[in-house]
Amino acid sequence: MAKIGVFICHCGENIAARIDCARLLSAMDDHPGVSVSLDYKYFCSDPGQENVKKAIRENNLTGIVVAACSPRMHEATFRKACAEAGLNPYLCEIANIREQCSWVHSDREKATEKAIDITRSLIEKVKRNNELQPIEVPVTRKALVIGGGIAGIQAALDIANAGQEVVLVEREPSLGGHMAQLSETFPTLDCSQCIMTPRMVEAAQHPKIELLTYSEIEQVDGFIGNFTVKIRKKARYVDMKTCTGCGDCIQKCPQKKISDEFDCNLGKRPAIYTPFAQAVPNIPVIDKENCTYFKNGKCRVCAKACPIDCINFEMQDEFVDIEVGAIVVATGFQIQNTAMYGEYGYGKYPDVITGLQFERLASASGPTAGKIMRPSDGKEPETVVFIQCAGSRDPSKGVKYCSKICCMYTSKHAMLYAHKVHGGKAHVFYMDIRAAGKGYDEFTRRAIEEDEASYLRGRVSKVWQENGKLMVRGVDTLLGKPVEIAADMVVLATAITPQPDAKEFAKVIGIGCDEYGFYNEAHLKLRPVETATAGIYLAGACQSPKDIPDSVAQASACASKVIGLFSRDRLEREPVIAMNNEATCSGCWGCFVACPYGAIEKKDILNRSGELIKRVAFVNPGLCQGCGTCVTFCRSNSIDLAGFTEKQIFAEVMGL
Amino acid sequence: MIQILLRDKLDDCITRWHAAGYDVIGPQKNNNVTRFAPVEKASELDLEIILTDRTVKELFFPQTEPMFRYRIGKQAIDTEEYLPPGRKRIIFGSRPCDASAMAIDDPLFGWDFKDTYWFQRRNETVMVTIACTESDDFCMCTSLKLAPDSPLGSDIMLRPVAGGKGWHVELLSERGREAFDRIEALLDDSAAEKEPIANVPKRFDLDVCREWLADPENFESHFWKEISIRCIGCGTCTFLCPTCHCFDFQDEGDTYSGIRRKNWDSCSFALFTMHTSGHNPRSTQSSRWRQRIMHKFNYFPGKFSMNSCSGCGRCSRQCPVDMGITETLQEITKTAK
Amino acid sequence: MTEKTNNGRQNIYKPAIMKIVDKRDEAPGVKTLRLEFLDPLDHEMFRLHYRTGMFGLYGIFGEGESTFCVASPETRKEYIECTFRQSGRVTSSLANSEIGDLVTYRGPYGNRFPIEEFYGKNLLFIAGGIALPPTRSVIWSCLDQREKFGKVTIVYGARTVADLVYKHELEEWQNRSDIDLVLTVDPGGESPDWQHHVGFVPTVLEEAAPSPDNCIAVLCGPPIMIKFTLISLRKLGFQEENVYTTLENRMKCGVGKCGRCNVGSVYICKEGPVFTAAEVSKMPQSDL
Amino acid sequence: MSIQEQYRKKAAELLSSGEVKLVIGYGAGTTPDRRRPLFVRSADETSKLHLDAACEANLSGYLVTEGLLADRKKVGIFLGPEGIRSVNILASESQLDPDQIVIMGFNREAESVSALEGSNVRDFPAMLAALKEQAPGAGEQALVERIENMTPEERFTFWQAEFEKCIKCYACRQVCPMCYCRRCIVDNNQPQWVQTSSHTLGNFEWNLVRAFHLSGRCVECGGCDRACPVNIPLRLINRRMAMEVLDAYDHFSGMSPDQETVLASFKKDDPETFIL
Amino acid sequence: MNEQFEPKIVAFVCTYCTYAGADLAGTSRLKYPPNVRIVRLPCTGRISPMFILKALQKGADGVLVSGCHPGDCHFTSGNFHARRRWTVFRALLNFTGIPLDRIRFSWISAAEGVKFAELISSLTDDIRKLGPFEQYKAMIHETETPVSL
Repeated sequence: MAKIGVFICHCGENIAARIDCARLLSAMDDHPGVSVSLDYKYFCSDPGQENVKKAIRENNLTGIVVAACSPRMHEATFRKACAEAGLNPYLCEIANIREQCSWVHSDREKATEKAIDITRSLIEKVKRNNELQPIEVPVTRKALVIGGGIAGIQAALDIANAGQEVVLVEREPSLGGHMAQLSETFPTLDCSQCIMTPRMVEAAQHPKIELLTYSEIEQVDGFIGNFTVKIRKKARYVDMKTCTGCGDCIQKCPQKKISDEFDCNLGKRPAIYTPFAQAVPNIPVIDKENCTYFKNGKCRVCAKACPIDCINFEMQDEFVDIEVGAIVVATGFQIQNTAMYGEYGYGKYPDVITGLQFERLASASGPTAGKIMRPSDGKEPETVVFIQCAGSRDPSKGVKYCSKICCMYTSKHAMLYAHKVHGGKAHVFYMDIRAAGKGYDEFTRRAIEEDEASYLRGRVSKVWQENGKLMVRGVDTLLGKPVEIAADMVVLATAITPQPDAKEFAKVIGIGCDEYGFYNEAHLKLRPVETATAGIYLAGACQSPKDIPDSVAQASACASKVIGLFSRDRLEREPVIAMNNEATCSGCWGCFVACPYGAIEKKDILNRSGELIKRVAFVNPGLCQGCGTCVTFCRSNSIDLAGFTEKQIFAEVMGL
Repeated sequence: MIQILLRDKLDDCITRWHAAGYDVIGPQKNNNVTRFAPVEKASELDLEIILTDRTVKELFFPQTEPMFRYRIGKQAIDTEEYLPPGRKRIIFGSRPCDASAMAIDDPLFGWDFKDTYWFQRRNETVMVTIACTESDDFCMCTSLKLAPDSPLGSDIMLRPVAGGKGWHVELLSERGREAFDRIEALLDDSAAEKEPIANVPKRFDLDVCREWLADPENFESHFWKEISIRCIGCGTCTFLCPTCHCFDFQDEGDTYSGIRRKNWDSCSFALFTMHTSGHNPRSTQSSRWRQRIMHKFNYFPGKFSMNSCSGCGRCSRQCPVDMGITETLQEITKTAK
Repeated sequence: MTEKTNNGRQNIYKPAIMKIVDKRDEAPGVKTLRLEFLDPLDHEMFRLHYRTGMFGLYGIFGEGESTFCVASPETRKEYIECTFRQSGRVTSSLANSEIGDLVTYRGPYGNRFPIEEFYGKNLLFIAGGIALPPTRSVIWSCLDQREKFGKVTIVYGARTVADLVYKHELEEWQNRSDIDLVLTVDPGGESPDWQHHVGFVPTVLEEAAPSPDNCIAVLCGPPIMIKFTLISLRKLGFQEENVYTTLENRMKCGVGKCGRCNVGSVYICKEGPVFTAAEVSKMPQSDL
Repeated sequence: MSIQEQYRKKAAELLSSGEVKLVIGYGAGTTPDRRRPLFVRSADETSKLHLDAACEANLSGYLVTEGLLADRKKVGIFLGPEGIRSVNILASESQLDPDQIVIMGFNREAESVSALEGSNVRDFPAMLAALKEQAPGAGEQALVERIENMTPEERFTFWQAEFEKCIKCYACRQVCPMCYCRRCIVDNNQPQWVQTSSHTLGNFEWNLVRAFHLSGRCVECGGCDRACPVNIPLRLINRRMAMEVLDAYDHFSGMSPDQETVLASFKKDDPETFIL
Repeated sequence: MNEQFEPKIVAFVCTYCTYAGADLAGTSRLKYPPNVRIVRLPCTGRISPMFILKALQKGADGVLVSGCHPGDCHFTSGNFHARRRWTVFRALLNFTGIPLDRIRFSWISAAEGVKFAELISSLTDDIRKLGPFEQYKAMIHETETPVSL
């Protein structure tokens, strides 16, 4: 039988007032396997802990139970004391006789009986505790940041500036993301590109950052500190090493009628192009789909134009494997297609545009060089109607959630319009104005009060064309009257939705996402930048709609998590992890399906001649977080959870 | 003088036995299963059953029996012994095969070391057996050189008289004397024709089988694998066998006290002989079936001069995959010839 | 029914209670416990019945019973020593027991080494690994009446130096002039300061080449070792009738009823565990 | 040609062409009303195969006999709809490769049998879909409802009387194709979750645990019920659990070899009516 | 006068939510009956139906199983798995005659100290009204009784 020490803490009067500690002590004294039982006023005090350590040493104890406050208070304290006395810290259990006994019961007799039961059952548990060693995993000090928008750039820079290596992967030909498309930013109205471009350049030139644009993540394996990532570097057909970015090829390309994605299809671009003038890296790519040579086998005008011969039509996609210790996911968002609002006429009337298209119109580097012009005829619109929540907060047609940034950017649009088109009239249909944020409400007030945007609380029911005007019929719910406005342009504040491939990508990297495809954080309140998969963090709008300051803040938070992780050579984790009995495992893979962390792997058991005998589950200690869901599932009782083994719990229950 | 127990005297008979301090136990159908249980009145008995689903074995060797309770203290262990209830009893209406089976197991439970639980019950029990006048497709006592009216293991033998009005009563042992005396006055001495006993066909040649089994050459024969291929390894045949006697000990209880029990166990179970090292001397179902047959018809007779089988046929009757001793011995008979 | 045949017990399944008075670590996972009877009557029965070679069922209430030999000799019946490897539920509990704890014991059961028949003969003991305990019981039973026997040779091997059990006794035997002790470990199992043989037991035995004349061999070990050692013994000229060994099987009752331990028609628990090699070779080998 | 003849012929072809190494079917039993599992390895033995309404056993359990499919060779087998469902589950739980199984499917009616089209386990989606929609046997359903309508005390008494009879022969487990665990939980003694003694409590625990482990996996072939030597109506528990997973999760076990195990998966909007 | 029946209740709770909620009840000095014995587990996903059976075997008159609200699981989905198991196991218990009034399931967060205290109070009251679980105890008693024949 074991040699158990029981330590009963009076916690001053906190425990002793309601529990007969002397009776508890003598009950424990009589319990089989208890070598020593002591009580003391405050075992958590230094002398109290010394008593514990002394008792462990003198009696060669094989386990201890401290009957005291909640383990959430002092489990760590007493485990440390055990370790200092030479006893494995996991041979310590805490009987919670304060929070869950003395503080909540007034009948001394019954509280004492309960305390005896609790302590006894934990004695039986601790007799079956095993010595455990914290799990150590090495850390590869290199981070992967997926997504080269503002969130990704910020995270990469913060990590790199802390001296750690970063691989920054962007699937478009250039860094920048959505922020590069914006004109001015709220609430300060500073030019988006002016603040963005230096960051892009800094990231590209940073000695600690390896930049992989026009590249995509193919596969992620491994676990915290030890991920292996396969990256596809898509063929650019332009040699990145030699290209100087002179742009001659772009000028000469005969194919100039391709819809420009960066300009939200408001402009045109050639088949060899950079998305925008300030692109980083400033190296063009060939759009294979639209290139005449790839289509017809003839042309090669760009190759002829190139002064240094860096066009290579034979180029193939390349795959690289990299080892990283942490991953920041900053894959951003897309705007929702507004086609489901047939009544708004998007796609039917060229002058019904999205907010992002308006950004391009208002941008100095945009297709109109910053002039607000109607896409249909290039006329300056005299009246513009902005429709908010064109998708957001609409469970029937759009999405249930609020896209968070639309109120602000619509105000900004109204202001930009007022500044650029003197005498122009902006009408904004809104449901609520959500302007929480530093300087935000003031900003919308300015739009209304200084720039005289007319805000109408209500929904738009229909937009139609009449006499060259876009007729907008809505309702002003404050006046309780229908409204009809003849506008020259209608701007829809479309919903922010996850990237189209967000759900599939979540599977690739092994994290969870919600019904829309926004990635799940480990805890919405307390762990908002971590995912349930240790070592993978979330930044920016891939987690939920966010504005720039929030994205940047979250990116920096991610960076601090990564830097924290990289501050050590090895990770130490609580050894509460599952383990599998390979002899009894039948390989039914229920655990594999049930595990929230993908920590179960399939392991081949071979005989001596290398033939497969059977396949069994193997718990990856780096990925397992110790929830025990697999243990409960396992019909043959093959998987068990260290620290809460079947034997321990059985004994605990049978000891009650 | 022929003495007849009339069926309508059965209630009186039971009353007298009760008055003499006997528990009376007989076959009953209860909850979709036929087995032996205490009776108060004759009407509770179901004497038309050819053979109960469950055997009389459980009245001597229960499926699970607490042997003693232990209490683990800090300084001492207390044990409290549980023994059989110690009441005289009459098992009324067992069949000759079941009764024989008890006699067959006596030497096993008594060689050198005597199993108290078995013998106390054996000594307290009077077996009143009813000879069989009917049999079914699985009965095979005659193949075991027993018969539908074998006296082995019985203390009093009842033989049905024609017309079903009662039974010829024959006292077979001293142990049955008191029970017999208690009801002698009830017996009728009018002459009555005995109903002929059942005609149970001989299904295999036991001598041939035993010879074949005794030949060490046949131990590794492919026969065993073939004959047992569909065996699923359950314990039906062993648990329903009146002579199968394997058991296990189990401690059950909580951390501080518990009960050590003697439970039926089965040589069909893969874990029966498994060492903690993982080595299992009888690792395949065919080796386990071989053991069962060998034990019953080769090893046991070698030790105790009796086959460990009384021919009740339950193993074949109840097997979920229609296997059984009969088939195996029939096949051996064929193979050997 | 005689009291005597039931080892003095009405209920053969009821164990005696014994107290652990000493506990030694022998090798990794291998422990020796020395036990003393609490009830003098139980002790008396043990004194009466115990002969070397017999086994017992050692247990802990709540966990069950486990079978192993009595490792102490019949010449020392004040206590019982048992040596076991921690593997299952019962042995783990026994291994975790402390001095002063109570355990259960049933026995002694089984047959014995016919030591009287060994009088005047040379003795060769061969053991491998954890199988020294049964051999050790015979060894001490003979050494305690050393004058009755001729030459005594002990060949003992284990996988590694750490796996050798009873190290202090090996040292004692080493230092005695009336014993030839041959120690060996498997190749690769030696420690830097290992002074003895390196090699498998059969090989080392053949090198030592004890004479089969007037000699009884007692051989205990894992099945594979027994198999090859028997070949070596035959080569050396030993008759199977003069080679004794012990068999182990899973047991529950220990008294020939529960049906587990049979090898062929042989009940290991009653007709064994001690057999001559000649007897073992008659058993169905695949059932071993 | 009767289905028996048709399948004898098919089995003979499969064996003689070497497409399968073994056919598991039914042979004559001890008595005229019994059929027993039959293992046929050569074409000339196929005349021993029977197929008629007496062929009740779900033979799929034999497919997971250790080592049987290890050589990657195919095995032919006679299977009713439940057997096909079991093969689906065994495949979904990685116990066998469904492409190694050549199915000779049959449907059992009151007095006769009819052939089921298809030979791979994926060939029967329509039949399985129809099965899912089909109401269970009326008699059984009535019994389940009778038990449901009892008070808890009556229900407890009912099952206590049933479980009291259990002798822990484990025929229910051994005959069940889903009970393929290398080590059954009842055989784990560290800790001994399920008491192995066959007292009522131990039997109660055993039967509950088995029913739980079969929830969402049982195909209601009735094997356990038929095997039980003391006639415990095990099918009723299994029926009730099948109803539960169908009602709560629209799960009908054995629909395809890719079906997820219902108790290893979840939906965020799974129904919960009872959690406070 | 008979002493009031004091039921024995065993609670299996996850450490992150309900255990913390119980701690909060303590730090808030809420009062509830002392009949419940808590077994702490990492997550409701770790709570096996076997635990409930063993609690009953140990003579529990009632069992409480509790963890984080759906969506709040520290381990993201342990409680979703648990919910399915509970649903199915509960149906099984019900079908075999274990009164569902004796087996409760709840979601109690770390912030719901009041809910914890109230639940324990009402649960204890309810089970006190039901009385001892005599049918189960009779089954336990059988295991401790010598065979009658």
